Amino acid sequence: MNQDYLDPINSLHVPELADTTFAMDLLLRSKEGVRNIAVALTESASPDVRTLLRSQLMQGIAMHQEITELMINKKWFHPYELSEQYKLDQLSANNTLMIGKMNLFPVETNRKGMFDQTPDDH
Amino acid sequence: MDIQKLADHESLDLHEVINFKTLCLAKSKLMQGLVFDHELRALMQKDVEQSMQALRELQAIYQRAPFEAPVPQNRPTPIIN
Amino acid sequence: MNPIIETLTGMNALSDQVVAMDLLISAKSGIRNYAMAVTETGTPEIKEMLTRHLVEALDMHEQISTYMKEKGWYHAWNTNEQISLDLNNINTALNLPTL
Amino acid sequence: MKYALHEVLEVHEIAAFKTTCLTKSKTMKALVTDQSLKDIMQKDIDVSTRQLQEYASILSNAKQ
Repeated sequence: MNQDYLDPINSLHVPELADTTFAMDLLLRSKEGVRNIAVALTESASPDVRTLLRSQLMQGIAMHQEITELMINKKWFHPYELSEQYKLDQLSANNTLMIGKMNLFPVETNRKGMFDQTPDDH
Repeated sequence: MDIQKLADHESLDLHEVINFKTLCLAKSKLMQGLVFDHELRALMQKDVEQSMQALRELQAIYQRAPFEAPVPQNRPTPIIN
Repeated sequence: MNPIIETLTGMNALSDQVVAMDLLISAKSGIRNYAMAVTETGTPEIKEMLTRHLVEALDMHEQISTYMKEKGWYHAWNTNEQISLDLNNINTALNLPTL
Repeated sequence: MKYALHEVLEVHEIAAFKTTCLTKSKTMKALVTDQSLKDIMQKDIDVSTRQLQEYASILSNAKQ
Protein backbone atom coordinates (compact mmCIF):
# COMPACT_ATOMS: atom_id res chain seq x y z
CA MET A 1 0.00 0.00 0.00
CA ASN A 2 1.18 3.52 -0.70
CA GLN A 3 1.08 6.53 1.55
CA ASP A 4 -1.74 8.32 -0.30
CA TYR A 5 -4.83 7.36 1.64
CA LEU A 6 -7.10 8.84 -1.05
CA ASP A 7 -5.75 6.43 -3.69
CA PRO A 8 -8.61 4.02 -4.57
CA ILE A 9 -6.18 1.08 -4.70
CA ASN A 10 -6.06 1.30 -0.92
CA SER A 11 -9.76 0.49 -0.59
CA LEU A 12 -9.11 -3.01 -1.92
CA HIS A 13 -9.31 -4.92 1.36
CA VAL A 14 -10.91 -2.29 3.51
CA PRO A 15 -14.33 -3.93 4.13
CA GLU A 16 -12.67 -7.03 5.61
CA LEU A 17 -10.18 -4.99 7.54
CA ALA A 18 -12.93 -2.84 9.01
CA ASP A 19 -15.26 -5.72 9.85
CA THR A 20 -12.56 -7.89 11.42
CA THR A 21 -11.33 -4.95 13.48
CA PHE A 22 -14.81 -4.09 14.76
CA ALA A 23 -15.59 -7.74 15.43
CA MET A 24 -12.37 -8.12 17.42
CA ASP A 25 -13.27 -4.97 19.31
CA LEU A 26 -16.72 -6.34 20.12
CA LEU A 27 -15.17 -9.63 21.26
CA LEU A 28 -12.73 -7.91 23.60
CA ARG A 29 -15.42 -5.63 24.95
CA SER A 30 -17.76 -8.54 25.62
CA LYS A 31 -14.94 -10.30 27.48
CA GLU A 32 -14.25 -7.21 29.49
CA GLY A 33 -17.94 -6.88 30.27
CA VAL A 34 -18.26 -10.42 31.57
CA ARG A 35 -15.20 -9.99 33.76
CA ASN A 36 -16.37 -6.64 35.10
CA ILE A 37 -19.80 -8.00 35.99
CA ALA A 38 -18.26 -11.02 37.69
CA VAL A 39 -16.03 -8.80 39.79
CA ALA A 40 -19.00 -6.55 40.61
CA LEU A 41 -20.99 -9.62 41.68
CA THR A 42 -18.33 -10.61 44.19
CA GLU A 43 -18.63 -7.15 45.70
CA SER A 44 -22.40 -6.74 45.80
CA ALA A 45 -24.58 -7.85 48.68
CA SER A 46 -28.09 -6.57 47.89
CA PRO A 47 -30.31 -9.36 46.51
CA ASP A 48 -31.89 -7.22 43.78
CA VAL A 49 -28.50 -6.00 42.59
CA ARG A 50 -27.22 -9.56 42.56
CA THR A 51 -30.22 -10.82 40.59
CA LEU A 52 -29.79 -8.09 38.00
CA LEU A 53 -26.04 -8.63 37.67
CA ARG A 54 -26.49 -12.38 37.43
CA SER A 55 -28.92 -12.13 34.54
CA GLN A 56 -26.65 -9.63 32.82
CA LEU A 57 -23.70 -11.95 33.37
CA MET A 58 -25.51 -14.80 31.65
CA GLN A 59 -26.52 -12.47 28.84
CA GLY A 60 -22.91 -11.32 28.51
CA ILE A 61 -21.63 -14.90 28.31
CA ALA A 62 -24.21 -15.69 25.65
CA MET A 63 -23.19 -12.60 23.68
CA HIS A 64 -19.54 -13.59 23.96
CA GLN A 65 -20.43 -17.05 22.63
CA GLU A 66 -22.36 -15.56 19.70
CA ILE A 67 -19.61 -13.21 18.63
CA THR A 68 -17.01 -15.98 18.99
CA GLU A 69 -19.02 -18.31 16.77
CA LEU A 70 -19.65 -15.58 14.21
CA MET A 71 -15.95 -14.80 14.00
CA ILE A 72 -15.04 -18.47 13.66
CA ASN A 73 -17.66 -18.98 10.93
CA LYS A 74 -16.42 -15.96 9.02
CA LYS A 75 -12.84 -17.26 9.38
CA TRP A 76 -11.83 -14.10 11.20
CA PHE A 77 -10.82 -16.04 14.26
CA HIS A 78 -9.02 -19.41 14.40
CA PRO A 79 -8.79 -20.65 17.98
CA TYR A 80 -8.18 -24.19 16.78
CA GLU A 81 -5.59 -23.48 14.07
CA LEU A 82 -3.05 -21.27 15.73
CA SER A 83 -0.86 -20.77 12.66
CA GLU A 84 -3.86 -19.33 10.83
CA GLN A 85 -4.53 -17.06 13.79
CA TYR A 86 -0.89 -16.02 13.79
CA LYS A 87 -1.15 -14.82 10.19
CA LEU A 88 -4.27 -12.79 10.94
CA ASP A 89 -2.70 -11.23 14.04
CA GLN A 90 0.40 -10.13 12.14
CA LEU A 91 -1.64 -8.89 9.16
CA SER A 92 -3.97 -6.73 11.19
CA ALA A 93 -1.05 -5.40 13.21
CA ASN A 94 0.73 -4.45 9.98
CA ASN A 95 -2.35 -2.84 8.49
CA THR A 96 -3.03 -0.83 11.60
CA LEU A 97 0.59 0.28 11.82
CA MET A 98 0.25 1.54 8.27
CA ILE A 99 -2.88 3.51 9.17
CA GLY A 100 -1.04 4.85 12.19
CA LYS A 101 1.61 6.33 9.94
CA MET A 102 -0.91 8.17 7.73
CA ASN A 103 -1.68 11.82 8.20
CA LEU A 104 -5.43 11.36 8.36
CA PHE A 105 -6.50 14.68 9.82
CA PRO A 106 -4.16 17.31 8.40
CA VAL A 107 -6.46 20.22 9.25
CA GLU A 108 -7.97 21.60 12.43
CA THR A 109 -10.50 19.24 14.00
CA ASN A 110 -11.77 21.70 16.57
CA ARG A 111 -15.41 22.26 15.60
CA LYS A 112 -16.38 24.03 18.81
CA GLY A 113 -17.67 27.03 16.89
CA MET A 114 -20.43 24.84 15.49
CA PHE A 115 -21.77 24.14 18.96
CA ASP A 116 -21.12 27.26 20.96
CA GLN A 117 -24.23 29.25 20.02
CA THR A 118 -27.88 28.43 20.59
CA PRO A 119 -30.01 28.65 17.40
CA ASP A 120 -31.87 31.83 18.46
CA ASP A 121 -28.69 33.55 19.48
CA HIS A 122 -27.89 35.63 16.36
CA MET B 1 17.88 -27.02 20.36
CA ASP B 2 15.53 -24.14 19.77
CA ILE B 3 15.76 -21.98 22.87
CA GLN B 4 14.30 -19.03 20.96
CA LYS B 5 10.74 -20.40 20.93
CA LEU B 6 8.20 -19.09 23.40
CA ALA B 7 6.04 -21.23 25.68
CA ASP B 8 2.47 -22.01 24.66
CA HIS B 9 0.83 -19.89 27.30
CA GLU B 10 2.98 -16.82 26.74
CA SER B 11 2.40 -17.01 23.00
CA LEU B 12 -1.35 -16.99 23.59
CA ASP B 13 -0.99 -14.04 25.94
CA LEU B 14 0.99 -12.28 23.22
CA HIS B 15 -1.85 -12.95 20.79
CA GLU B 16 -4.23 -11.21 23.23
CA VAL B 17 -1.92 -8.28 23.82
CA ILE B 18 -1.17 -7.76 20.13
CA ASN B 19 -4.84 -7.68 19.19
CA PHE B 20 -5.59 -5.39 22.09
CA LYS B 21 -2.79 -3.01 21.14
CA THR B 22 -3.84 -3.08 17.50
CA LEU B 23 -7.34 -2.01 18.48
CA CYS B 24 -6.03 0.67 20.82
CA LEU B 25 -3.88 2.07 18.04
CA ALA B 26 -6.73 2.07 15.52
CA LYS B 27 -9.08 3.75 17.99
CA SER B 28 -6.63 6.42 19.10
CA LYS B 29 -5.76 7.16 15.49
CA LEU B 30 -9.32 7.38 14.17
CA MET B 31 -10.82 9.13 17.20
CA GLN B 32 -8.47 12.05 16.64
CA GLY B 33 -10.83 13.10 13.88
CA LEU B 34 -13.69 13.36 16.36
CA VAL B 35 -11.91 15.21 19.11
CA PHE B 36 -12.34 18.90 19.82
CA ASP B 37 -9.73 19.61 22.40
CA HIS B 38 -6.15 20.23 21.27
CA GLU B 39 -4.50 18.76 24.33
CA LEU B 40 -6.61 15.62 24.09
CA ARG B 41 -5.76 15.28 20.44
CA ALA B 42 -2.07 15.73 21.19
CA LEU B 43 -2.29 13.10 23.89
CA MET B 44 -3.99 10.72 21.47
CA GLN B 45 -1.25 11.33 18.94
CA LYS B 46 1.33 10.55 21.61
CA ASP B 47 -0.56 7.34 22.37
CA VAL B 48 -0.56 6.50 18.66
CA GLU B 49 3.21 6.90 18.46
CA GLN B 50 3.85 4.91 21.61
CA SER B 51 1.42 2.20 20.52
CA MET B 52 3.12 1.89 17.16
CA GLN B 53 6.46 1.41 18.83
CA ALA B 54 4.98 -1.09 21.27
CA LEU B 55 3.18 -2.97 18.51
CA ARG B 56 6.37 -3.33 16.46
CA GLU B 57 8.20 -4.72 19.47
CA LEU B 58 5.35 -7.13 20.19
CA GLN B 59 5.28 -8.30 16.58
CA ALA B 60 8.99 -9.03 16.71
CA ILE B 61 8.63 -11.21 19.81
CA TYR B 62 5.49 -12.84 18.47
CA GLN B 63 7.59 -14.28 15.64
CA ARG B 64 9.05 -16.66 18.23
CA ALA B 65 5.64 -18.28 18.89
CA PRO B 66 5.59 -22.05 18.32
CA PHE B 67 2.71 -21.71 15.85
CA GLU B 68 4.46 -18.99 13.84
CA ALA B 69 3.87 -19.16 10.06
CA PRO B 70 4.75 -17.16 6.94
CA VAL B 71 2.47 -14.13 6.76
CA PRO B 72 0.75 -13.72 3.37
CA GLN B 73 0.38 -10.42 1.57
CA ASN B 74 -3.36 -10.23 2.16
CA ARG B 75 -6.05 -11.99 4.12
CA PRO B 76 -6.65 -15.44 2.61
CA THR B 77 -10.44 -15.28 2.74
CA PRO B 78 -12.09 -12.17 1.34
CA ILE B 79 -15.59 -11.63 2.71
CA ILE B 80 -16.94 -9.96 -0.39
CA ASN B 81 -18.53 -12.62 -2.55
CA MET C 1 -12.53 -24.09 66.65
CA ASN C 2 -12.48 -27.42 68.37
CA PRO C 3 -10.82 -26.75 71.76
CA ILE C 4 -8.90 -30.03 71.81
CA ILE C 5 -7.33 -29.45 68.41
CA GLU C 6 -6.74 -25.87 69.44
CA THR C 7 -4.58 -26.87 72.36
CA LEU C 8 -2.98 -29.67 70.39
CA THR C 9 -1.93 -27.48 67.51
CA GLY C 10 -1.59 -24.15 69.26
CA MET C 11 -3.80 -22.69 66.54
CA ASN C 12 -6.41 -21.00 68.68
CA ALA C 13 -6.06 -18.00 66.43
CA LEU C 14 -7.56 -19.93 63.54
CA SER C 15 -11.10 -19.14 64.62
CA ASP C 16 -14.22 -19.98 62.66
CA GLN C 17 -14.18 -16.37 61.58
CA VAL C 18 -10.79 -16.72 59.94
CA VAL C 19 -11.80 -19.95 58.25
CA ALA C 20 -15.01 -18.37 56.96
CA MET C 21 -13.11 -15.36 55.67
CA ASP C 22 -10.71 -17.64 53.86
CA LEU C 23 -13.64 -19.44 52.28
CA LEU C 24 -15.17 -16.12 51.21
CA ILE C 25 -11.94 -14.91 49.64
CA SER C 26 -11.47 -18.23 47.85
CA ALA C 27 -15.01 -17.99 46.51
CA LYS C 28 -14.33 -14.48 45.28
CA SER C 29 -11.13 -15.30 43.47
CA GLY C 30 -12.83 -18.42 42.14
CA ILE C 31 -15.55 -16.30 40.55
CA ARG C 32 -12.96 -14.04 38.97
CA ASN C 33 -10.98 -17.02 37.71
CA TYR C 34 -14.12 -18.54 36.19
CA ALA C 35 -15.09 -15.28 34.54
CA MET C 36 -11.65 -15.12 32.93
CA ALA C 37 -11.78 -18.74 31.83
CA VAL C 38 -15.34 -18.61 30.49
CA THR C 39 -14.45 -15.72 28.19
CA GLU C 40 -11.44 -17.61 26.87
CA THR C 41 -13.31 -20.66 25.65
CA GLY C 42 -15.20 -21.35 22.46
CA THR C 43 -15.87 -25.07 22.64
CA PRO C 44 -19.51 -25.33 23.80
CA GLU C 45 -18.82 -28.31 26.04
CA ILE C 46 -16.14 -26.52 28.04
CA LYS C 47 -17.98 -23.23 28.04
CA GLU C 48 -21.18 -24.83 29.33
CA MET C 49 -19.25 -26.57 32.10
CA LEU C 50 -17.39 -23.43 33.15
CA THR C 51 -20.59 -21.34 33.11
CA ARG C 52 -22.25 -23.93 35.35
CA HIS C 53 -19.28 -23.88 37.69
CA LEU C 54 -19.36 -20.09 37.70
CA VAL C 55 -22.99 -20.19 38.85
CA GLU C 56 -22.08 -22.69 41.55
CA ALA C 57 -19.26 -20.46 42.73
CA LEU C 58 -21.70 -17.53 42.85
CA ASP C 59 -24.07 -19.63 44.98
CA MET C 60 -21.24 -20.57 47.31
CA HIS C 61 -20.15 -16.95 47.60
CA GLU C 62 -23.71 -15.92 48.39
CA GLN C 63 -24.07 -18.58 51.06
CA ILE C 64 -20.85 -17.83 52.83
CA SER C 65 -21.38 -14.05 52.75
CA THR C 66 -24.93 -14.46 54.13
CA TYR C 67 -23.55 -16.68 56.86
CA MET C 68 -20.86 -14.16 57.75
CA LYS C 69 -23.38 -11.34 57.78
CA GLU C 70 -25.57 -13.29 60.20
CA LYS C 71 -22.57 -13.92 62.42
CA GLY C 72 -21.68 -10.22 62.40
CA TRP C 73 -18.33 -10.86 60.74
CA TYR C 74 -19.15 -9.00 57.58
CA HIS C 75 -20.79 -5.57 57.46
CA ALA C 76 -21.53 -4.91 53.82
CA TRP C 77 -23.68 -1.86 54.51
CA ASN C 78 -21.76 -0.33 57.38
CA THR C 79 -18.29 0.68 56.33
CA ASN C 80 -17.31 2.09 59.71
CA GLU C 81 -18.23 -1.07 61.50
CA GLN C 82 -16.40 -3.13 58.87
CA ILE C 83 -13.32 -0.98 59.36
CA SER C 84 -13.31 -1.47 63.14
CA LEU C 85 -13.69 -5.19 62.62
CA ASP C 86 -10.82 -5.15 60.10
CA LEU C 87 -8.58 -3.25 62.51
CA ASN C 88 -9.43 -5.72 65.24
CA ASN C 89 -8.53 -8.64 62.98
CA ILE C 90 -5.34 -6.95 61.85
CA ASN C 91 -4.26 -6.54 65.46
CA THR C 92 -5.06 -10.14 66.26
CA ALA C 93 -2.98 -11.28 63.30
CA LEU C 94 -0.11 -8.94 64.13
CA ASN C 95 0.00 -10.05 67.75
CA LEU C 96 0.14 -13.75 66.91
CA PRO C 97 3.32 -15.27 68.27
CA THR C 98 5.53 -16.75 65.57
CA LEU C 99 6.00 -20.44 66.24
CA MET D 1 -6.91 -32.45 19.63
CA LYS D 2 -10.56 -31.80 20.35
CA TYR D 3 -10.06 -28.55 22.26
CA ALA D 4 -8.18 -25.36 21.52
CA LEU D 5 -4.87 -24.88 23.28
CA HIS D 6 -5.95 -21.80 25.20
CA GLU D 7 -9.01 -23.59 26.56
CA VAL D 8 -6.93 -26.43 27.89
CA LEU D 9 -4.59 -23.95 29.55
CA GLU D 10 -7.55 -22.18 31.19
CA VAL D 11 -8.94 -25.46 32.48
CA HIS D 12 -5.50 -26.31 33.80
CA GLU D 13 -5.36 -23.00 35.73
CA ILE D 14 -8.83 -23.46 37.17
CA ALA D 15 -8.05 -27.05 38.13
CA ALA D 16 -4.90 -26.00 39.97
CA PHE D 17 -6.84 -23.34 41.84
CA LYS D 18 -9.69 -25.70 42.69
CA THR D 19 -7.29 -28.38 43.89
CA THR D 20 -5.84 -26.08 46.53
CA CYS D 21 -9.35 -24.93 47.47
CA LEU D 22 -10.52 -28.50 47.97
CA THR D 23 -7.45 -29.42 49.98
CA LYS D 24 -7.94 -26.38 52.18
CA SER D 25 -11.65 -26.99 52.71
CA LYS D 26 -11.06 -30.64 53.58
CA THR D 27 -8.38 -29.93 56.17
CA MET D 28 -10.00 -26.83 57.59
CA LYS D 29 -13.39 -28.44 58.05
CA ALA D 30 -11.89 -30.53 60.86
CA LEU D 31 -10.87 -27.36 62.68
CA VAL D 32 -14.28 -25.72 62.65
CA THR D 33 -16.80 -25.86 65.50
CA ASP D 34 -19.85 -24.05 64.14
CA GLN D 35 -22.29 -26.50 62.58
CA SER D 36 -23.65 -24.25 59.83
CA LEU D 37 -20.12 -23.32 58.77
CA LYS D 38 -19.32 -27.04 58.70
CA ASP D 39 -22.38 -27.59 56.47
CA ILE D 40 -21.31 -24.89 54.03
CA MET D 41 -17.81 -26.32 53.89
CA GLN D 42 -19.15 -29.82 53.28
CA LYS D 43 -21.21 -28.47 50.39
CA ASP D 44 -18.11 -26.75 49.05
CA ILE D 45 -16.21 -30.03 49.28
CA ASP D 46 -18.95 -31.93 47.44
CA VAL D 47 -19.26 -29.36 44.65
CA SER D 48 -15.49 -28.96 44.24
CA THR D 49 -15.01 -32.73 44.12
CA ARG D 50 -17.49 -33.05 41.27
CA GLN D 51 -16.02 -30.06 39.45
CA LEU D 52 -12.49 -31.45 39.74
CA GLN D 53 -13.63 -34.76 38.30
CA GLU D 54 -15.02 -32.86 35.31
CA TYR D 55 -11.71 -31.04 34.83
CA ALA D 56 -9.83 -34.31 35.08
CA SER D 57 -11.93 -35.83 32.31
CA ILE D 58 -11.45 -32.76 30.07
CA LEU D 59 -7.72 -32.72 30.69
CA SER D 60 -7.34 -36.41 29.97
CA ASN D 61 -9.32 -35.91 26.76
CA ALA D 62 -6.94 -33.14 25.80
CA LYS D 63 -3.83 -35.21 26.41
CA GLN D 64 -2.51 -36.64 23.18
